[in-house]
Amino acid sequence: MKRREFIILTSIGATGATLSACGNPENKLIPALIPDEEYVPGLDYWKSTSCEMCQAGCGLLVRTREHKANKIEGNPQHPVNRGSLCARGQAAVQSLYNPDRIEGPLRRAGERGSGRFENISWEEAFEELTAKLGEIKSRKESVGFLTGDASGVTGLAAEILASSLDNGRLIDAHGLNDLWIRAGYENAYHQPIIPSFDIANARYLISFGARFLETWRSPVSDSLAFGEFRGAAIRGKFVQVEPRMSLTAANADEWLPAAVGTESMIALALAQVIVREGLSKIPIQQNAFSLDDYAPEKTESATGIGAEKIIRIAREFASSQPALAIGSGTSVIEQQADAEAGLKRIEAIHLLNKIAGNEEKPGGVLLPLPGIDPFAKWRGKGRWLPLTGKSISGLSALLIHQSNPVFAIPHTADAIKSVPLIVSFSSFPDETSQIADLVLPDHTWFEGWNIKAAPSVKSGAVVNLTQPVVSPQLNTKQTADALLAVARSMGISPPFENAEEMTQQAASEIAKVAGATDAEEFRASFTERGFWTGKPGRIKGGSTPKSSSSEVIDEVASLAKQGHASEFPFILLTYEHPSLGFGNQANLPALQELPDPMTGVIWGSWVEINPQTANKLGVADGDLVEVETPHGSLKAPAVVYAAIRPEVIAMPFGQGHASMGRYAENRGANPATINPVAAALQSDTAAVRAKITKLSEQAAHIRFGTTLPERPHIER
Amino acid sequence: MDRARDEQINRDLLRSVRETGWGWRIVVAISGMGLMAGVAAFAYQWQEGIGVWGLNRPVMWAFDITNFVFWIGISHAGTLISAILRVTGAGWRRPVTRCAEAITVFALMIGALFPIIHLGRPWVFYWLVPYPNERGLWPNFRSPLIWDFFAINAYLMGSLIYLYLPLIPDLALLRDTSRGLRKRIYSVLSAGWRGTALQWDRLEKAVRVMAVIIIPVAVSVHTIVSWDFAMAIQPMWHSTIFGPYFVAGAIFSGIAALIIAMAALRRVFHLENYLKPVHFNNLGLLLLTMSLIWFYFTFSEYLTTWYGNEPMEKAVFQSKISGPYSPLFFAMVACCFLIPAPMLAIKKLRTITGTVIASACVVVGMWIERFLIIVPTLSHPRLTFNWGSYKPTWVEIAIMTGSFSYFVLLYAVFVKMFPIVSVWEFKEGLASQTQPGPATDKKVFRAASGD
Amino acid sequence: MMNETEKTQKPQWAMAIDLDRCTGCEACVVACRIENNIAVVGPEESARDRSMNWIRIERYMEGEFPDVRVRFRPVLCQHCQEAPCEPVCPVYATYHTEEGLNAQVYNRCVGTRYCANNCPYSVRFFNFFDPQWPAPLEKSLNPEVSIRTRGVMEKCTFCIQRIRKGEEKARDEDRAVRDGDVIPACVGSCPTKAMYFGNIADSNSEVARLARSNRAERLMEDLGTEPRVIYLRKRDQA
Amino acid sequence: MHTKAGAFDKVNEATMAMNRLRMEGFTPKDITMMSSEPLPLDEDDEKSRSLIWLFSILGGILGGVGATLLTTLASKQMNLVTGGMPIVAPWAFGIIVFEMSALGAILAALGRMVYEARLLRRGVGAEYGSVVAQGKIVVAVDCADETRAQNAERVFASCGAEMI
Repeated sequence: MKRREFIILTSIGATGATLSACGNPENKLIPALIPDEEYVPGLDYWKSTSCEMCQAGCGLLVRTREHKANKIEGNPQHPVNRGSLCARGQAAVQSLYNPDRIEGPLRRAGERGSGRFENISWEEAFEELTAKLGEIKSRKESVGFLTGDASGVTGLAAEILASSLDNGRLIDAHGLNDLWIRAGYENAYHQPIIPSFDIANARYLISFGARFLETWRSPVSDSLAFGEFRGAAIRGKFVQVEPRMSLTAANADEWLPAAVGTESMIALALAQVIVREGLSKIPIQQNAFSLDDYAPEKTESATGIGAEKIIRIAREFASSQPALAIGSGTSVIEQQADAEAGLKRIEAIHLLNKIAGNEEKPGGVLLPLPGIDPFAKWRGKGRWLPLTGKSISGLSALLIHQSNPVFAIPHTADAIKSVPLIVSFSSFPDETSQIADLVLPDHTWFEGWNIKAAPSVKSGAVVNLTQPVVSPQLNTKQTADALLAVARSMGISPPFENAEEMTQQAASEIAKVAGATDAEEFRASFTERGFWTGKPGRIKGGSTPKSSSSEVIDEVASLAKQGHASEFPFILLTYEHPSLGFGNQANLPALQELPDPMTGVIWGSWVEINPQTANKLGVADGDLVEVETPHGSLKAPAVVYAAIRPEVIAMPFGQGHASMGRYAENRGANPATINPVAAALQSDTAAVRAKITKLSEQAAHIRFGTTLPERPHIER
Repeated sequence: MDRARDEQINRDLLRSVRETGWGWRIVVAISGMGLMAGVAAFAYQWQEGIGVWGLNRPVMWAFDITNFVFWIGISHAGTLISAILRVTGAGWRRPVTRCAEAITVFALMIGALFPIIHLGRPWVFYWLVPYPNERGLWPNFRSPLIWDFFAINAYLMGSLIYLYLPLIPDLALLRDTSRGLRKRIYSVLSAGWRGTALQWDRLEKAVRVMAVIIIPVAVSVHTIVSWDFAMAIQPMWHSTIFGPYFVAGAIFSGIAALIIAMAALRRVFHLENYLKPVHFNNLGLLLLTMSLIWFYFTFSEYLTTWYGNEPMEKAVFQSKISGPYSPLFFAMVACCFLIPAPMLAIKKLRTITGTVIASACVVVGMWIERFLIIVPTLSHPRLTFNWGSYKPTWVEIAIMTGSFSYFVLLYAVFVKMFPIVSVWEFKEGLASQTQPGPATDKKVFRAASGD
Repeated sequence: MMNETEKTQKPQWAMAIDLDRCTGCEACVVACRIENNIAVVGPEESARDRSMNWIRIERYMEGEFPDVRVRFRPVLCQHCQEAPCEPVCPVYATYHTEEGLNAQVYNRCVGTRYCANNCPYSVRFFNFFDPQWPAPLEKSLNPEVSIRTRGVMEKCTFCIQRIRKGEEKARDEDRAVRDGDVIPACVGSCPTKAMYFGNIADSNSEVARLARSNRAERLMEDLGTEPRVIYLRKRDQA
Repeated sequence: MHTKAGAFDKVNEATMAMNRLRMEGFTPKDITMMSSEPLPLDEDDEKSRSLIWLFSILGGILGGVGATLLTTLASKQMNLVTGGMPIVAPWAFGIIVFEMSALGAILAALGRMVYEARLLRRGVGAEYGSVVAQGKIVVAVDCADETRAQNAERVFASCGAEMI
């Protein structure tokens, strides 16, 4: 970034003597525009931006020197992460400097899927794209825009470009997951909100499958809260209910390995005990559940958790103040193909909060106003659809950005491959870009602009600014800029020149909400700090209509395949990898070599099997097994894992890339191929029936550390 | 003096120097190739990094240090044994000493290479040497590795001198019976030896002094090698028994190596009249003694660990007794005790073949012992999360092969250059036997001939 | 011998880790890798147990289903005051600084690996090969931390580069170092704020306070290594 | 002055020759006896006393002192604390002192032996002919004048020597 260089002095120290000698107060971000001639080599220049490795929206300070970013720290002033940062965020510099980035625009040279491309110029790329879109428009055919950045600049640019076409279809890569979560809370709280939970101040916490220390919603923010929860004068007690012990459950004081899909039964059993013993603080009106059916004595055989334990925990929950129950947004066993039942479960979990009477109280459930949409002023031009089989059917062109559906949701791959024109904006040679006709590589978020609302925190709404910390490293272009350029050549005049202008204008709108008198000053401070936080307000303008939860229910029903227990005796859980996520981070070497905290596995996939089960199947730790579900099968090495129910096997997402650069390719297996519901919902708890067979082949199985009395993989 | 017999002795004992047989050539060719393989493997390691070995975290030492300890152990064959025999005046030692002392020198030379080979950056090995330099940098004299440096140097220097001194009269003999380039070389090496009564007297005195000094040095060398481990606080390393345990093990493996070398020399150079069954019998008895001592030490070592039941020690113990290292452990016990001890104890089996078989077992067993001292401890660090295992690569095996080949090659070349049985000492032994009268007066050359 | 008065004037760096807060999330592990240019060795080398983590989360799983307990413990160089690794080094490549740090001099290291063998905490990592940074990944390297070549040992330095900057800053401001001047990468990243770093010689510092806690323990105290990393036991055990 | 030498087959012949030579007035210094193996002769009281033992003790002391100085001074120069040990660590340095003492003793003994045995000197040893290598015993005697030379020759002849 040559035009703007920000030096930011921060409380995290380590900024160099000359800067601290300026006499500026600490804990304040001091902006300074450093023209090239004033740039001092050997000094650290700290720049603020926002993390886009997940949806949590942590604030970052990036340390740069000689125009190179070399370290990311959490922004100490940012209300979400308060200076802390997770493993993914720490590793993000390796995406900027990834050796396998796509260096410039490409046009397919061989057969589709052959992986042969030729280099073209951006002018050629735009010309070709404009011409093809023009043709499609003239034929009145549909063009799809699939993006993982629907709420950011790309989404708005896509809306603008879509408005220039007659049949533009906007598809949100996170749409299903988003809808699913929203629908759950809407069921529970009868309001279109996503509540936040005051874990820090709770004294009793029951989590139903929410891996809030790893992947759920906002891991850093929740970890900070958990630290306070643990560090408080009266130490909080934490109970985790889930069939397979995750890192989060490992940190619980008590782990209740309830059978898959029975979390809600546990919740209702707890509620039943509290109500029947008259421990509830507030009167419980009759609700959708007939609680007596869920008495712990009646449900213990189904859940696998003894009644005495439930009664004890119920009493503890009722007697601890404040007590809080949180739950994963999804909980569904696919065999039942009953997404509605899953939604009902969220309601059951939150019944406990109602019984505890903790709404809008410290240590309880906070129901914030809906967050700010920075682009509200320019909305209303399109409706975002979730990524489903339906939403990608019948397209003549599909523009794909920040999404890798061929890998992440493999059941959409055939539909995508049948689209005549595929344009990928991927920065990396992922599976989807490999079948594209045109590849127009995006900047990484270290090089581009964006503005987004982060999930609200206790103190209020948060709007994050992502801004360039280094100049573009390769011949890439920010996708929003590219879409606007195409829109202009399609004959419309967008209200913005580029993404930078979009963020600046959006910032001016936020200034109004914030009540800033001087918009210019607000923008300057916003740019320095990289975020704004305050009381949420509504920006005048439209809003993007959201789809209804019925789309989720329909999609799950269409994807689910019945499998019979006699043929598929096990239940497979597929979960988000703590660091590799759903596979988007698989090309970062630091994360590939980061041991999974529970199993120690690095550089590969694994299947967790209970020792009893493994014994029955004759499977030893490290043996290669085949996991088969009604949807297909895959091979992965077994990890004999004590902390999982005997009828359950578990496997993380994240690996199994056929293409995505040297670090990700041909490593492990992708469970999305055998559990499409979980893949589509991006859910940890969508289970599927499965069977396991031991194979005689050797598995590539690498682990860091062991706790076993003798290393099982001595023979390598 | 019997001229004919004298000449016969000269002919027999100098045959190895004078004649070059096919057996010798084949041995040199094979060992030369083995050495080349080892050198090539080391060059590869130098070029690529020590990662071409099978080492890992936590097993940072394995074959390298095993070989180091093994060779230093073998080196205790010669000087120590010959010094003890000399000091105690064991007459049967005469045909044996040089053969043993040569083993010491070559085994030490090879052993001393391993600390260099095993370095991550072998090209800066000289940083371990205390030499004055402009940066004022010195090695850390508190490190057992520096003790090793001093001990091995002292022992190597002492052993070389101890090998050389009794060689001088034989060098003079070679000088006087050869011509051309060889004569010139032997002239230089024999340092003007004339065989005057004064020279004989001083030689005897000097050898006696050496013999007395070299014994504590030899003991200290293997003690210090054992301290490389005993100074560390790792389970089953931090043991006070290690010093004597290692010294006993060293003498044990040293005698075994000596018996094998003697048998080979006897066969190749037809020294049947010089290296007689009685030598093998005596050395076999010594080997039996050492085998018993070895068993005693090993038992003490394992018993205290087992009885103490300290968890970290016990983990290492278990891995050896019943864990992945147990096949090696029981192979070691068989090779060091169960097989050789009965063989050597039964007089009928204590033949040349018998002692050689027992010795071969002992050499293998003692190599395994060193491996089992190093690797199981390292693979079971205190924090069990870091337990590991080890598997050698071809590079380590090639370097080890190279070291064995180098030893054979050095020995073969030595035999080609110098009489492997001390000519004058042998004659002296005969003389003291045939002329008992005056010989009894002499202190050093007290006669007790081997025959 | 070290001048005693001089010694007391120097800050004595120490770390405290609250095991009750630590969740084992491993943010510190990556933070350390990026800050200290720790090489990623790749799958083949990792399979040979050569991956490097100056700080690692040790996981101990006990019991059988359903009564499984898991304990996490971040383990890094304990900066022992009586460090077993130091005297065994033949070339002084590892020694003790006046600030109580266990220093590792990469340039001087010849690679005997003796220090690693004598470290009871297994926190020393050896460069079996030269590290690889496929272009342009080398641009992400921290210019303040040297890249280690093959054949040398490396380990946690308590982020010595940050310590130097913090001390420099305090000196510029003509004051003693205080809490917050030095924040090692792992401490800074910790999402539960389970790690504390500071001058244990200053009895008012947070680490000194925590070191006096009744939950304070040090790893393998019985070995007499006197570690500078203080662990605070989980409160359910206290 | 020239040297006369006689070669003997038997030890007692050579001894006899030497005794007779002495009776002829030759000093032990004039007479040199050379053999290919040490001869079981009586202790020669005229032989100078050997100082090899003394020298080796002195060498040992020298080596020990040198090692003490080396370890102490070098460690003080480095002045680095390792493992909480003192800079000058007698327990550890003692090992080096021991090794260096032994080495000093060995080297001093070697040096003294070389000196006393008159090894490594040019121009001596010409008399040592191939006859010695063949196992004969050579007695050489330095003769100041012709008369003495004749005396020596006579003695040799009488004892059955082969003249060289």
